[in-house]
Amino acid sequence: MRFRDYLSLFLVIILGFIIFQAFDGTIDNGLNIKQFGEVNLSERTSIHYINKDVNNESTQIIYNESKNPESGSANYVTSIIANYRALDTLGEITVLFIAAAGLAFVLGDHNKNNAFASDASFIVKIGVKILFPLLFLLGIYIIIHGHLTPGGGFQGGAVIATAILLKFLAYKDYKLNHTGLTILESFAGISFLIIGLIGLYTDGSFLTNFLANGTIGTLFSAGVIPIIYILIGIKVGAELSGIISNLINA
Amino acid sequence: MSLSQIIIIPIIISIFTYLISKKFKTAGSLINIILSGYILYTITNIYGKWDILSQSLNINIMGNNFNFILNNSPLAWLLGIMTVGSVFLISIFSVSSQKNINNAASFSFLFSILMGSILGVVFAGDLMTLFIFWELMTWSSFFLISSGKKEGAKKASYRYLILSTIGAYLMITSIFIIYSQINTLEFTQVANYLQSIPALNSIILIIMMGIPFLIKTGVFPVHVWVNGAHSNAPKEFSPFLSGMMLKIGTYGLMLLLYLVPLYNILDTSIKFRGLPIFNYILALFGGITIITGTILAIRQEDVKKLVAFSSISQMGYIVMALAITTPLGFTGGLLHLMNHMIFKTTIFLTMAAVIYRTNTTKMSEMGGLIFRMPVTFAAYLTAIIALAGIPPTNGFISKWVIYQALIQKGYIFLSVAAFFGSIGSFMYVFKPLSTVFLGQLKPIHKDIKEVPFLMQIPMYILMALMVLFGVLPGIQMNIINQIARYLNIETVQSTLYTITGAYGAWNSLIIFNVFVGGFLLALIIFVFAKKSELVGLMDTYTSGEYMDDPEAYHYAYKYYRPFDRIFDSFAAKSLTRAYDTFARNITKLGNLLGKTIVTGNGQSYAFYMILLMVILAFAGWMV
Amino acid sequence: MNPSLLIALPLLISFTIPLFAKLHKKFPNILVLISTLINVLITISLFNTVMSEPLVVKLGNWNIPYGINLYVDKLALISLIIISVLTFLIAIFNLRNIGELNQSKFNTMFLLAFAGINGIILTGDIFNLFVFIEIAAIATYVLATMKRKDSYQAAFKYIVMGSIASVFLLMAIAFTYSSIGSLNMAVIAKSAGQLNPSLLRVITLLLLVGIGIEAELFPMNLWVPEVYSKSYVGVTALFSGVLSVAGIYAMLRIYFTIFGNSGLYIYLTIIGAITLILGELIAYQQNNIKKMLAYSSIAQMGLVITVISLNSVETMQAGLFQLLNHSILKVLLFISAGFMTYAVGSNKIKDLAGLGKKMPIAGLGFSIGSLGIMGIPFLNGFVSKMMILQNTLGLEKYFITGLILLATLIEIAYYIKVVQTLYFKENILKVKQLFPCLIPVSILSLTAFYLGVFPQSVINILNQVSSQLLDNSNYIISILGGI
Amino acid sequence: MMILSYLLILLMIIGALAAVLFENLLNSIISLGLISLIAAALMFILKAPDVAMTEAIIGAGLTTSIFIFTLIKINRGDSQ
Amino acid sequence: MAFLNQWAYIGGSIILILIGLFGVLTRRNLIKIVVSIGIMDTGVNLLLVSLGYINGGLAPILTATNPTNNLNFVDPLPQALVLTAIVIGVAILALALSIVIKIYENNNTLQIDELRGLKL
Repeated sequence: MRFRDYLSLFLVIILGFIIFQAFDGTIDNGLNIKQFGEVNLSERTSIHYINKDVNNESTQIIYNESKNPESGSANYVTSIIANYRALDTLGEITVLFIAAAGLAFVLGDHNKNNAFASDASFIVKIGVKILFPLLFLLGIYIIIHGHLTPGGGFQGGAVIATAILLKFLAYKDYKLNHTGLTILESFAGISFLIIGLIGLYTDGSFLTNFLANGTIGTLFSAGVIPIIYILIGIKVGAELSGIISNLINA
Repeated sequence: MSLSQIIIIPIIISIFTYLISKKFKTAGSLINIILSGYILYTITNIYGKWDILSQSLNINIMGNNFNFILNNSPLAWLLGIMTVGSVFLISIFSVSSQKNINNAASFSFLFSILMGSILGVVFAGDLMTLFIFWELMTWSSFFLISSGKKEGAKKASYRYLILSTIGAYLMITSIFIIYSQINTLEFTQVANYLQSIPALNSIILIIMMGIPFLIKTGVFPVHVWVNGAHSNAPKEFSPFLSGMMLKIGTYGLMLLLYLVPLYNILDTSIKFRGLPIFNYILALFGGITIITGTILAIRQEDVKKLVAFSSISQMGYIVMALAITTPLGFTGGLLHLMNHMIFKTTIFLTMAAVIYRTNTTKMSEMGGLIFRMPVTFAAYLTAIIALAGIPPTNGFISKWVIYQALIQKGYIFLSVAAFFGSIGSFMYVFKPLSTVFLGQLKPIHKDIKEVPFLMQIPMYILMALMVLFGVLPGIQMNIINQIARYLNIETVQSTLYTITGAYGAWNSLIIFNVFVGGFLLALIIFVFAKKSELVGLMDTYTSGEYMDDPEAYHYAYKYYRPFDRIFDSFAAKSLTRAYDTFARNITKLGNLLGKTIVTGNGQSYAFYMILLMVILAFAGWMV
Repeated sequence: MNPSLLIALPLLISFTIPLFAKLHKKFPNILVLISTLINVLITISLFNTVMSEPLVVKLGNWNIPYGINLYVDKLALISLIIISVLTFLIAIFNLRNIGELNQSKFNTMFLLAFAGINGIILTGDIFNLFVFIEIAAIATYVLATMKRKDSYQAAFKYIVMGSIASVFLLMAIAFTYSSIGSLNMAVIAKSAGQLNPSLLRVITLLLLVGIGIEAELFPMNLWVPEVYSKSYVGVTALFSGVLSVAGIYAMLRIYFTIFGNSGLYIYLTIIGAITLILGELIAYQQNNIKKMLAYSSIAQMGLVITVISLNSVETMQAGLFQLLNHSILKVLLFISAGFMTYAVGSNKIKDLAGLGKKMPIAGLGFSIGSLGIMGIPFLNGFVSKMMILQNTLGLEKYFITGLILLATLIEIAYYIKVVQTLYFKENILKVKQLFPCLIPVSILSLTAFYLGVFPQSVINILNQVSSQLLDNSNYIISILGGI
Repeated sequence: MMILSYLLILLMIIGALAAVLFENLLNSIISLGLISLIAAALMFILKAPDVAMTEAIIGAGLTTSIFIFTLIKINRGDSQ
Repeated sequence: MAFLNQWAYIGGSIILILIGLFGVLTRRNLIKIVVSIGIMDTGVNLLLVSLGYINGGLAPILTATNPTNNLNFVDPLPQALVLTAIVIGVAILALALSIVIKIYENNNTLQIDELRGLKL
């Protein structure tokens, strides 16, 4: 290791001490970072997300029974991502869009030679033949049940991208239709924004959940959340697989 | 007739001047003639109407409501009319002299802006107005200088700008310090404030405010810009630069010396022969300036450089005289200020005429132009007679008064400096006379003609003025006494042609008659005596030696060599080099920093980032 | 008009660009023009509303502290107007035929960066701020590689520093949320006073680094000169004139509105002073014009931060006015310099000799820009410089005044060299014919003159802005209601 | 359960050190994937199934594969 | 044990971040630098999640087994944030890697000492 390395090590350690200064909750002067596991939800914002009483008054929410709860998603994380803090998600998919487009731009012209010298073995091909549709379906399932079970647009999209990745691994000259990908991405993004703008038009506020929420816990519930998640799924899947194919064919 | 017009109109007009003279080269100068003529008329009209405050432009600066206060005082009037007059003459001159140069448009554009801003400076009624127009003046003159053809123009103007900017920043700092105390910048109130606070503080403030004026005046430690700027500026601009711009600095000094009476502030502190030490130091600087300017002027081979240094030394006279705050000193300073403006403008105009014809400024490349350009010669002769201070021209009178003032106070060193200066001025003005005009005509200059009539007009006017003021100094004394009364200084008593000094009076009529008689006598002798015969200029006898550099054998080359040898060691240590080294060191420092910090290695950048966090964290704990 | 459109429409249009990029070579560029123009109109339409009272917009109709909210007050509105107008002008500049550049991708990124910058200004939620900073950052990472070939290394440095910064930002957000329990800036501002001081110090330090990247503060700005000099001029102008404004805005929000704790301003003062002096000294000996401008804008950022951190209404207003002038003039400088460098095909200052006569408009633009920055009377730079001097002296901060004067002197020294080279030298190069640069240059120059002669209208607004910035109570009240 | 999580954290830190200190690129990439995987497990223990899923798929799966593709590109460049 | 119980997750994730930072500061290979950035991202994500944990809390999803909202759920908000953060992180990584590839194509090396970054 060079001298610089030792210096940096020293510096990083000091930085660590500085950061740990943030945790000295021992002397109780003012607000501190809560100890691990000692969080009291009632003094945090998210209690309202859990009780779903941000706008309307607090009521007991019961799985499969209570009708039209606020942002009626059984998965609280989903309801936060796709509804309470939808703007973050919009920004997030924008970031992904930028990354995909940027990567395509940086790596420049496609359809040079593939990363892999030769096809994979016969076994792998068969395996992929079987696995690909299953993974694809799994992805779609995760996307659609995003508001009920763990997972959602991102995870499902990623799964779909993984399926595509398998294709690439198996077949040396497997190609994706990039114009199709672009159209998918743009379509998903545009319709996300249009949903938001419809909300602006109907309820006078951008990204409003303007559909009926239905019974919590059922498939057709939670208003626009499933739609948004499907769009996110399409976009994430398209972009991730675009990234992969660009990397492989660059 | 409000003062604001005569300041704003030139600045507005200048744009149209530019646009028009883009098309027609000479139009710019013509417009400037009309403009300055109009303003000349206006200013002559407002003579005597002192103290008409016109708070015209209500521009809002620094977020708090501020309006330009313009104030018409005799002093301002004097400088204003000098400015406009010289602009008028120079525009007449440059109508025909600028036919064949390509940046005529920008010249007339900047020139009229410059006129407007100088008028703004002199008529300013408060410090902020003064400062704003001061800056405008600096910048427009900077661009004028750097539009000079010569190679040194850029460097010289650069030096000029940097020095002026340093000065301007000191000035604005002190202005704002004053402003934060009393919420006004009107001259008289500032003067009262400066007298009310402890002497030390007010001295600091005054020094900060005075340095830009010293820089513009070209006093000794900060004179480095003058010669470069004068010699490299466009030939039409150097007359104005030397004749007027330097005087504006003096105007500022006068404000400090008389409007903010330093002797009131410094009465408490130490004195030197009844003169506050501060004033004495200023006068001392004036004396040093005289000597430096003289010595350096004598060494020059380039005629414009020579005249530039001569104006440095002449400004030394003015500063010295003004610094001795006696009535005589004041009078002498102002007289010399006007006269120097007149004859220095003349000299530079004649030089411009010579350059216009010969396209060179090296004295050793000219000679014998008297046969071709008699009018120019006459003008130059009169001017140098005035500069050397020989009756019956105006130059003598002002120097006489200054000597009176010096002797009255009995300042040995200053008197020595003054006498040295005037002896030296004989030497350095005689050099161009004999080398440029006298001697024999160079073969290459066989067929040059006298400059066109338009360029002669200003010379005639100036010659007339020099003799007129030489004979009737009372004309100048009149306005000077008004100024003295305005600044409540006791006046020097004088009639139309007499001035009463400390030791006896000066009567110019008698002297004039004597000189006319002498002149006639000389003329008769010259006509009837036997003429000398001419030999070829270049057939120097070298006994078969190969002559590698014929110029070196020209009699104009190293004209005063024996004299110069005395001062070689002195001239060797030039302040200019010191300033340049400083600038180079700044570059080196920047280079070093760049190399050490901006290494081009992203990791070290991140490293600095973390380092900064750590440092700041500790700083936070300290505080 | 609803401010959320300021974010939504650019995003929408930038998503559509890839679809229609095939139609015509200039089509994406036209779309960018339209979008920025729309934003200009929206911001101007907001003017009267905001001047009367700040505008708070709920997103998704969720009650304020729980959902995300946008917040537009005078400061935000001014920044928005600056940003959208300047971006519009830069977009006009981009209309020029720019060689092999991939128009579709370039304009998409440009517009996305614009959207991200708008989001930085608008948002009232600290995590949302992070997201938008990331959008702007990543879009600019891509833009930084536009010149192909030699720009990749610069971009990589930018990415490395940027991702460290984003990690720190995220940590700061995590600490904040865990201690205060909300992400809404107003709520944080309300209870920031009760924060454990050492925790507060750590959080602000992390945020300082996280945002200093965008605000071009030393040493987070060390990527700037390389990226500037290696990337395309339109991008550089965006960085220096627009992104830096957003960075400073975020800095102001964090340090003055959210953690309005005067004990922390010493950080800003130190950093600002270092940035100022280093920037000027390094810029002084550059022979590459784009690098010179880059270092000069670094120094300007340092100046602004130094002045602002003195924590009084007057200095704040002076600093904001300086920021406004700097962004106008710097965009003017970059655009005109861009035209000239494009014409001669070189970035060396000495190669620009005599271009002032060959390209009168660009030359005039450059000289007005530099004269403004140097502070000639009747140009906006003069006014802000005077304000800065007066107010720093008024606070009797003589040392800082001295620093600022020294820096300005050096600045004049190197700018004037360029102007002299432009005008007082003869050039031998053949100059290519160009797309007329009249529109952006003339608009910017006229603005500079206008602000120089009649600054009062702007200064009045800035005065209210700075008094609002210095006590965050009205921010809290206008968002959370009278609590 | 707790003990398991502590072990995992320890393992994760070791993996991180390995990833930073290994000279071989492939090893460090693999250990990065390992870190993400452990992190996913920890997140699952912390009752964050969504995040765990995402971290597992994107962090461990896609990121690693992207790295490996990059590596392949570069090695191919070596061979050429 | 109580100490571990309190500090294991938070300390571990912060140590992870610091290790990544160390890597960024010292590794001489561009890909290693990107790897270190990835480590930092993982660490900060884990930190966010662990700051939202509640002892004995449930996963923040209403299911048939834990059907009502007044059960003890862990804080869902940090998890939402982390989802966003992960995606952003992978985006940055992909971009950085593509640039690395380009740098390699141009300079044929990844050692940061051999890359002539432009000075000043």
